[in-house]
Amino acid sequence: MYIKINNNHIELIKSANPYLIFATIFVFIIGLYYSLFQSPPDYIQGDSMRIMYIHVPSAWFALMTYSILAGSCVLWFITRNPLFNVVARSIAQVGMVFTLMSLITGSIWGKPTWGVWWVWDARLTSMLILFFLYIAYIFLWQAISNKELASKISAALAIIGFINIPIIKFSVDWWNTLHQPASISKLSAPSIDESMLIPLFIMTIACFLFLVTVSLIRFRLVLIENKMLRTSN
Amino acid sequence: MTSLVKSRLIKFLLSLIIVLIAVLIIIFNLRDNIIYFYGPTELLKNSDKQGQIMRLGGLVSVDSFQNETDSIFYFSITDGDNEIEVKYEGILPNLFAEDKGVVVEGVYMNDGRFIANKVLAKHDENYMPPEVIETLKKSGKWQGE
Amino acid sequence: MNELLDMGGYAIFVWSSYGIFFFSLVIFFLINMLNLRKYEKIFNKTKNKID
Amino acid sequence: MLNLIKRDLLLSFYSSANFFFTVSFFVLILILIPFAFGTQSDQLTNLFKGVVWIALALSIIITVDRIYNADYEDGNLDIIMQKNKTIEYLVISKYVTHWFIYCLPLLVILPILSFLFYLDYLETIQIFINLFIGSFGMVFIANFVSALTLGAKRTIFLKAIIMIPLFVPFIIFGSDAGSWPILLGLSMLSFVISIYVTAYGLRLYGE
Repeated sequence: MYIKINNNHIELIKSANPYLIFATIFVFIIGLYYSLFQSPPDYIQGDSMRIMYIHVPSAWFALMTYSILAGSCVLWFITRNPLFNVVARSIAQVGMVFTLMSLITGSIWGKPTWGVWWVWDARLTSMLILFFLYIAYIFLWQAISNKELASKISAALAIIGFINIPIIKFSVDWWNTLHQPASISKLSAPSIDESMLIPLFIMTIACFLFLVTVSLIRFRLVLIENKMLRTSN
Repeated sequence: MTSLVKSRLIKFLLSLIIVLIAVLIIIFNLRDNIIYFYGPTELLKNSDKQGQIMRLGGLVSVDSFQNETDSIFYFSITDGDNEIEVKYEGILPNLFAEDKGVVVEGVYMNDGRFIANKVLAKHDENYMPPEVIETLKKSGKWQGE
Repeated sequence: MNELLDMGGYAIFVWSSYGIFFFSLVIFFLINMLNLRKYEKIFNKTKNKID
Repeated sequence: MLNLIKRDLLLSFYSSANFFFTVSFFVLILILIPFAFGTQSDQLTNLFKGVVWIALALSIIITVDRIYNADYEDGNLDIIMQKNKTIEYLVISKYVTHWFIYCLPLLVILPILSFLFYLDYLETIQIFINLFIGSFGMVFIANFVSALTLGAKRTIFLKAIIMIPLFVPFIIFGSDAGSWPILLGLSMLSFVISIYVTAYGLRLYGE
């Protein structure tokens, strides 16, 4: 299946943009209402667990975005369809922002809960490395002046960096870490009460909408960038 | 053409074998460098760890917490099977409580006690509002720690 | 209302993390939106010249 | 392959300033430890075991520019690649020469340094074995990063930021005395990844 992006697609994305922005803001406001007003405090952590509602979605989407990034790089190498390269390049920076946000909110949560801002356990360290991988992917592309070459090479780097994703995911199960294991997993019932699951769920949808909105904006940006590079050559 | 395919196949198989051997070596030799803390049972098993700086983690055992003064505390850390006594001087984090997770950093002394210079509260993966805990406890369904 | 702002004693942590989170998201969104506008303008200009 | 190794070794002996620069860089990092942390012997011994890995990582990072860049810029890389149909041989010979020129001197000088930091014989041998095995893995990583970033600007920052995350497992396991099997496994893994990626990068730039 060879998908080619034409002007109709771009027009569609363009026309969807305001709705997506509106939807993102709307869901974020509902999520904020639920997470700050509606949800009860935790029985041990008190109100500081409200940070979880933004920390967990950003960590999820940091991992998910990198998986999509590496996956589309692999698909690009297999199918040679330039669409996958554009997808990878438009999604990378959103993932970097989510990674940074999960690191920052996590460390703000860590101070009242653990008593320290940062510990060098396996989960936190591997997440920091993920942030470096995003930076390496973005800067490597910018640093190589031949852009076709730059895309291929940064894609190769992104695929190598995928080793880190299972390490992040399973670090809390494989090794003793200070970071708690996942509260929500497929195999067992979530260990979060329903009244706290709802705001988390809404915030996750809001973050997903943000990811889609900004990725589509960047998608258009990358396409124009590509066209300008082609005409300048 | 066939020779090219053949050489590629050989290369691929060779690298697959190397990767497999490497992964096996790593898995069988993985030591505790990445482990952030030891449990009491692991520490008691390895007496060569005595006199070293390390981290110990587990639950604060029930009715073991004593404070000598405002800043010197005694408690023991358990993993259900074994206990290690801990002495700590300093400020405890807010979430420190009996029957809750904790990680302490300090020296494992030769007499089997642990002198901590840092206490970190470890949170578990449960998030519950206080009312739910009350009702769960009343109905006897609460099986936390 | 005061109870809400106080957040059970965790006010600094909760509000600062939410503040940083939304501030960065909005800034990131605006940077990309403005960049897109700029690029579209430049692109249209060059296209008109070619035409 | 042997010809290539011979050529690279000869070239590096003609410009031996590079080689002394790396060794002195390595030594200087380690000699700075007592100034920064005081001269207690126990502490120095402990610090040495960890900092020696940081010194090795940094010394390899500063040599990355010298693996393929000179050949790429004067066009020799194209000629070598046309002569050798299998790029893998070229890559392996580069591994060998890079290790010989930049890692072997560091390993030779290591026992002398370790006595300055009050390590006993057993500890010195353990560190030597760890560094010996780990340095191969680091050289493999450095080679593929060098091949990928041949055409990049602002290179040292970029190379450092790509290489440091990849060096992290070596540094974590390297400072532990008995962990040479893990380092061997890591080196083997990085060999397989590196040989494919280096060949890929060279093919891209060679076209």
